[in-house]
Amino acid sequence: MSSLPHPSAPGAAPAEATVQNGAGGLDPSSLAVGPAVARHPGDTKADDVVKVLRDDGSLDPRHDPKLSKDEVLALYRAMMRTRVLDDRLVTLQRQGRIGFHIGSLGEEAAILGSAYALRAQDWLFPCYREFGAALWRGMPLQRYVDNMFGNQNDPARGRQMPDHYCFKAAKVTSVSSPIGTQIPQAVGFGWAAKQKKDDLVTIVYLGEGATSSSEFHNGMNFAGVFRTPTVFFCRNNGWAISVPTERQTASRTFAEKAIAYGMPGVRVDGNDLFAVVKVTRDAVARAAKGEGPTLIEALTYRLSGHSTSDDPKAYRPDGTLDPWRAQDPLARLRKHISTAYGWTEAQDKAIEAEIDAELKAAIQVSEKTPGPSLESLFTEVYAELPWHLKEQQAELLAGPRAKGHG
Amino acid sequence: MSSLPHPSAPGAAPAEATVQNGAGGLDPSSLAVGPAVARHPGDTKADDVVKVLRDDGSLDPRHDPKLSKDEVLALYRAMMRTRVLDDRLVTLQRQGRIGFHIGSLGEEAAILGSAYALRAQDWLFPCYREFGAALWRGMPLQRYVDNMFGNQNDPARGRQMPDHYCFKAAKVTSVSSPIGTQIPQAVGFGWAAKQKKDDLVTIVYLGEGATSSSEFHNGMNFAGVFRTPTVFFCRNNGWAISVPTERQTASRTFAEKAIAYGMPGVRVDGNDLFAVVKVTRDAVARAAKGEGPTLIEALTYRLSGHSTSDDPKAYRPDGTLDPWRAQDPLARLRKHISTAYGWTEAQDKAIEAEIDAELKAAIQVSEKTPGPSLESLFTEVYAELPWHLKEQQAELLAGPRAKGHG
Amino acid sequence: MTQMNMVQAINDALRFEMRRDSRVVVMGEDVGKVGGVFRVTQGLFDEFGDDRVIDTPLSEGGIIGAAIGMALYGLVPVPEIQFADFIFPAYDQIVSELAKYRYRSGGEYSSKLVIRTPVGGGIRGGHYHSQSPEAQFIHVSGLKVVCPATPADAKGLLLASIRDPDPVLFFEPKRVYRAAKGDVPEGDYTVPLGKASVVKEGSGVTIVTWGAMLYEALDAAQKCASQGVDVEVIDLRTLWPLDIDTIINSVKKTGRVVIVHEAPKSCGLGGEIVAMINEKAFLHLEAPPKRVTGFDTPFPYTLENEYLPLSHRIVPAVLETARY
Amino acid sequence: MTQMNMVQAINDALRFEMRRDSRVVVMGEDVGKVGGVFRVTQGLFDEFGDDRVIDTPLSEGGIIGAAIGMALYGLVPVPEIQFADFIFPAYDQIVSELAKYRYRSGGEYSSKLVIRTPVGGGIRGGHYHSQSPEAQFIHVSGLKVVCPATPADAKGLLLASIRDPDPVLFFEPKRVYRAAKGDVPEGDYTVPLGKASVVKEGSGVTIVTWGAMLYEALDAAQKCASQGVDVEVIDLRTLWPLDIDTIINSVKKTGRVVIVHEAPKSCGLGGEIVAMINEKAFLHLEAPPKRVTGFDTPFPYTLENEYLPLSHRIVPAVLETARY
Ligand SMILES: Cc1ncc(C[n+]2csc(CCOP(=O)(O)OP(=O)(O)O)c2C)c(N)n1
Ligand SMILES: Cc1ncc(C[n+]2csc(CCOP(=O)(O)OP(=O)(O)O)c2C)c(N)n1
Ligand SMILES: [Mg+2]
Ligand SMILES: [Mg+2]
Repeated sequence: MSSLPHPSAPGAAPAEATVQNGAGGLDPSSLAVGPAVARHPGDTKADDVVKVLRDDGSLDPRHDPKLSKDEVLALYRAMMRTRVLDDRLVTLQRQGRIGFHIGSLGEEAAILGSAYALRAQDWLFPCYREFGAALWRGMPLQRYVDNMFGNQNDPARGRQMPDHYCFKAAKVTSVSSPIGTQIPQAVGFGWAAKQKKDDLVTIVYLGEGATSSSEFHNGMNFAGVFRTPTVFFCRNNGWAISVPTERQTASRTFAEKAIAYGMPGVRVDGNDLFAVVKVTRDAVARAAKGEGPTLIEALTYRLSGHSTSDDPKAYRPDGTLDPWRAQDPLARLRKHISTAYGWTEAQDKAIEAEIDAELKAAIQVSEKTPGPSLESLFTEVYAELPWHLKEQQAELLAGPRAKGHG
Repeated sequence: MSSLPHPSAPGAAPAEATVQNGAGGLDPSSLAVGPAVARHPGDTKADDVVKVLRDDGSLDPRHDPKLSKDEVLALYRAMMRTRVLDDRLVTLQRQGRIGFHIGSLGEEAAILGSAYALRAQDWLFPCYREFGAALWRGMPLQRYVDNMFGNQNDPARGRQMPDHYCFKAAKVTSVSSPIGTQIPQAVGFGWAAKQKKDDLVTIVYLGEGATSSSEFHNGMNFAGVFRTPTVFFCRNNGWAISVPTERQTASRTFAEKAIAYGMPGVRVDGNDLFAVVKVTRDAVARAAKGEGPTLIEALTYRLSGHSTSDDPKAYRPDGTLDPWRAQDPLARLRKHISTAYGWTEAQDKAIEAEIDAELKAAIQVSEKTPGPSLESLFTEVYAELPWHLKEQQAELLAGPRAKGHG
Repeated sequence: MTQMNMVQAINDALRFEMRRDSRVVVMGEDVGKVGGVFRVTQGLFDEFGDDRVIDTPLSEGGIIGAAIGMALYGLVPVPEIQFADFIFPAYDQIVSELAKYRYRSGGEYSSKLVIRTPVGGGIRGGHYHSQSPEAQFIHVSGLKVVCPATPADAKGLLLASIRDPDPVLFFEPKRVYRAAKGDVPEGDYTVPLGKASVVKEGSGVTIVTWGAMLYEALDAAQKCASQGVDVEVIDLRTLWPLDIDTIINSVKKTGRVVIVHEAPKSCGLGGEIVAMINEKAFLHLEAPPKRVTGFDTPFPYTLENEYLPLSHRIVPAVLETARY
Repeated sequence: MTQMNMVQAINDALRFEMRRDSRVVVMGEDVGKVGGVFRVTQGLFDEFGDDRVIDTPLSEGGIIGAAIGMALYGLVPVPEIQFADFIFPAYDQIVSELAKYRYRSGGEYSSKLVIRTPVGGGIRGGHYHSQSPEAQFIHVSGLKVVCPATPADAKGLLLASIRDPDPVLFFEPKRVYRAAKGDVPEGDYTVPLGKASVVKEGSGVTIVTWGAMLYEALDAAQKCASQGVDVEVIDLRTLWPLDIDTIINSVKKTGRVVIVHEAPKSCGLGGEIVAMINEKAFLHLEAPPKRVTGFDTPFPYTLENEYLPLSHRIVPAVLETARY
């Protein structure tokens, strides 16, 4: 049994209850159940949590994915980029220049490490905090910023909210707000590839809150039964808006849910880039070998509010974040690269300046770009415009404009 | 680890993978996963399956619920009654006198044993095969038969198909066709009682196919989080219409799914009345003590087709049933009572005659009873008839009748 | 009377009824400590505690499924669905179970809930934070559907909904959550279900609308007045069963009608109202009933104000109908 | 041409297209070995194997969610929902995802499925084996909805649906699964989506209907003829986007229209058609358009034939409309 810090560890836990008790010892009325996993950085120290990056910045060789210096620095840069963009986009929203942003402050190692572990042919089904992953896979920043502004260059023609991107060239599917819907889709996609003997794996991102959704159950169950090449990457960031993990499940961990679907579940320190790369890579390899799906629970923490619409102070005293701030994935990685590669603050500043410059340029273009055309309100509902949409389109074009329409 | 007969038992199974491996030993890519549980009576011999009634008709004292002779004979009679009714209702359907029947051939011990384990104040949320349980709790046979005929005395006014009964006086809620919907309802009911400090437990019946439904996940998850007094009674009867258990899940057992929700899961020989009483009673006691929900997997077998609409020969060669026929719950119990209490075939015949007589009488009344009134088509959609239903009701009453309407 | 916005009025109604009736329970995602993402349930957690103001796991199917069970027990759950767009994971429980429980048990059981949910556009929410799915519930027999436009009606209709024996979908027009302000009676106050309100009388053209679009209709009415068209504006308030008499009486007077709603046009409630008017006032019609609605597309982000049937689109429709 | 019933015609279409196009995959509960509870997919498992004719776990949400993913990959899934009544657990995937995928990605992606499902009454199925939920999908922009009435149309429309670039809900009227027989072209055969069929010409009253009710309309037409009313019967075939021209042309000719459908009346497709006729042929109307439909109640078991809009209810509606 793991050494998870359960305040009142029960006598017999459910795993043992069903799997290990012989009939002789079984008495359902004595099967106490442990509380849900607590959300605390200490959890990431549990024996069953894969960890590589030590507090002192060195790497535990047992699970070291053996990234080259170039790889590490590139990933560090990508994490920095994600963080700087996040910060600037929040500011833009506060200034009223974009309508909304949902970021990944504190979750950069989980997002970049997992995206990095994919092969070129693999497909990524995002939740909504994964813009860093999409950019890593090659989504142009301009494209992303156009989506944030919802202008006419946005490939989705300003139809969706900010942070609802997609990028087929990099095998990133379309972000959608409803929680969990992408999960069985990722399973079906990989399943189809498997039927066609196409060597690809799908990774699907979800928050721990999404494990409560029906679609998690559906996706996991189909993946198990049909042994699809799917990696379920659950960012356990402690919160679903204001709802803490204890309110999502009574299972001791989220990884444990894999048992219900006959697949392995793995817990990883989600603020440890190396560990995340390692477990995701292994899961991708398993899937690619035809051994089926894996559920990964990455223990991390949402350092920001849920989105720019949220004020976390109403439910989460700021002080409670301190232990997690000490686990900041960027700071931890920085410690490693400063020891291992002599990385300096000046280099940080240089990166930041570069990112600011590229973002500024992108914003300048996006902000000047007009909104989508009126016609585009009606296209792509169907492959071709049916008569009733032609009529409605004509009616809109002929009618007066809304206030403030350019 | 259990001694379940897994043809190719894997090295590390998921339960161990997540719960027991320390970080040192964890390598996700080596986590092989076992196949889904096979459907074979041999499974009920696994160490983790609670069993009391031995092949020779004697009782294993370790889990013996210690039923009195009166109790055993009453339950035997109730199981017989269920079986005889089942048989006669199928005949009625074949004769075209009723439209449909969905029975419980082979599952009588699971259904009666679990219903018996409830206390008077407990509530029963049926799936659709539990007419035996409803009758046991006091639903009048006439009421049940009126439902089968859908006549004007049917409390549901012939609005639902046969076998869609309810009986509030005995705390039996309303059968509904959509799979799984009753599950979170049972949870919510018990949860409400808990909030009101009302000492009651709900039991909810489901087939193993229903574990794939969204509502299973929702109900189990809410029950776990809110520690509701709920007993999930899963009749694993091997089939969901034509779909075998291997197609429902890759988990090794259905009981194991409890782990995902932080509650105990128990497997029981579902054709062993004593074992079923024991585990259900324990689960009810646990719930009543405030210790939360339990998932029970009762291993049994659907000896008939799915319903009168189904012809199982298309997917299940008749010969494959033989091992299960040998596990017939009534035959096994009969062996026990003939040894223990000198039960004779003549007594069986007497019971059968009694049941035939009461059924015949009930059918005679039901069949003569007219169909529901035209007015009743519109009542109880709302508590009071709104204007549009008044209009539609008047229109129907004023208009011509359908062919064949009496 | 106190001046309140709609959020405050709904909060006031919930608080009042929870004090009065211990069976009333509020549940949903984020409704507890934080008081809901729109702060409609703010303060209730502190006053009534975790047993009656319940933060749930992230599952609408679970919320409604469990609430149905609570209602069968005898509680009166008032679950919140965070946005109407997220009601669909619970659609099966609502249409197959909630709507039919009384009917299918011959009245032996009933499951009475009030599902509160913010509806409609106006907050730049794009596809999934803007929809108006009332027609998808009206078509399902057994549900009542309510959508207030003013703070006072919000309070009065919510209290009536909670006390009504039937399940109610209570749609809250989020565009005017804070913008709609007005006097709200203190204490106990109900507005009967099934009664529309003639917000402005007129003789030329009838506008039938509800929710946030009421304000657009009133604005349009004013603009039409300056063009010599006297508009009557009906706020349905209860969308189902609707107040047919008020509509028909108005149409008999004006002979001309424009229906305004945010939801897509096709198979929306607007079409049903046109069909009803045909059935009940055919010979009174002097112009074809017109619909000004959301388009038959998903709800857009940037072009939100072109999609919505705002005043600038209502005015020409009314004038055309008046001059037909 | 071969004489077939509708089950055979659909089976033939599926088999034809699966042979022609290896991307086509059939999936659902019991569709494999046993060939579906109505035997529509019989024999496909033996011919195409487990990878293309897939028995799934019991979860409609999972079936449609996974099928959407398969379609994104490039397969053409044809999932079966065992009864239309059980489509609601998949409603969120259908309305939030399937219907919007192309739009929300600006055409970069599309998810094309044909969801086959038996619909309507006539088999004594009670509440949950009899419903006709087309309006709940038509109101959602982005879906096409088809419902054939004859074996030939079933084949032709199904092949057209599978080849159409948009997602299609393909409703199969189970009441006439075996009762509807007719000549069906062999081999490749499509019937274009969006085109209604004038099954019987007439000059007095137009009946607009679809699915199993076509036969009731035709029966009613015959009975009305003997009373001197010449009825035109339109079978919509594609319910959305519908063939407005055929309807309007007929109404311009007859000035009188009766719409017949099984689904409940309120917010059904019938109301939408009335509203459209008002918009496009108001001055041609000589009588109020009438609807003969299922009632606004759950679908009943024993009184099924009183609930359904069968010939005996259509006749008086047509006569009344003719004599208005
Ligand atoms: C079906 C549905 N219900 C509710 C919401 C509103 N909502 C958006 S994000 C969120 C919380 C998600 O939490 P989690 O899955 O843990 O992801 P995280 O935001 O923490 O990354 C909620 C409730 C939604 N988008 N979809
Ligand atoms: C949501 C839904 N989908 C499909 C069906 C059709 N159906 C009725 S029973 C059944 C199989 C149920 O199997 P299981 O849960 O194992 O119960 P059993 O019949 O074996 O007792 C199916 C697919 C349904 N009733 N509801
Ligand atoms: Mg989270
Ligand atoms: Mg079963």
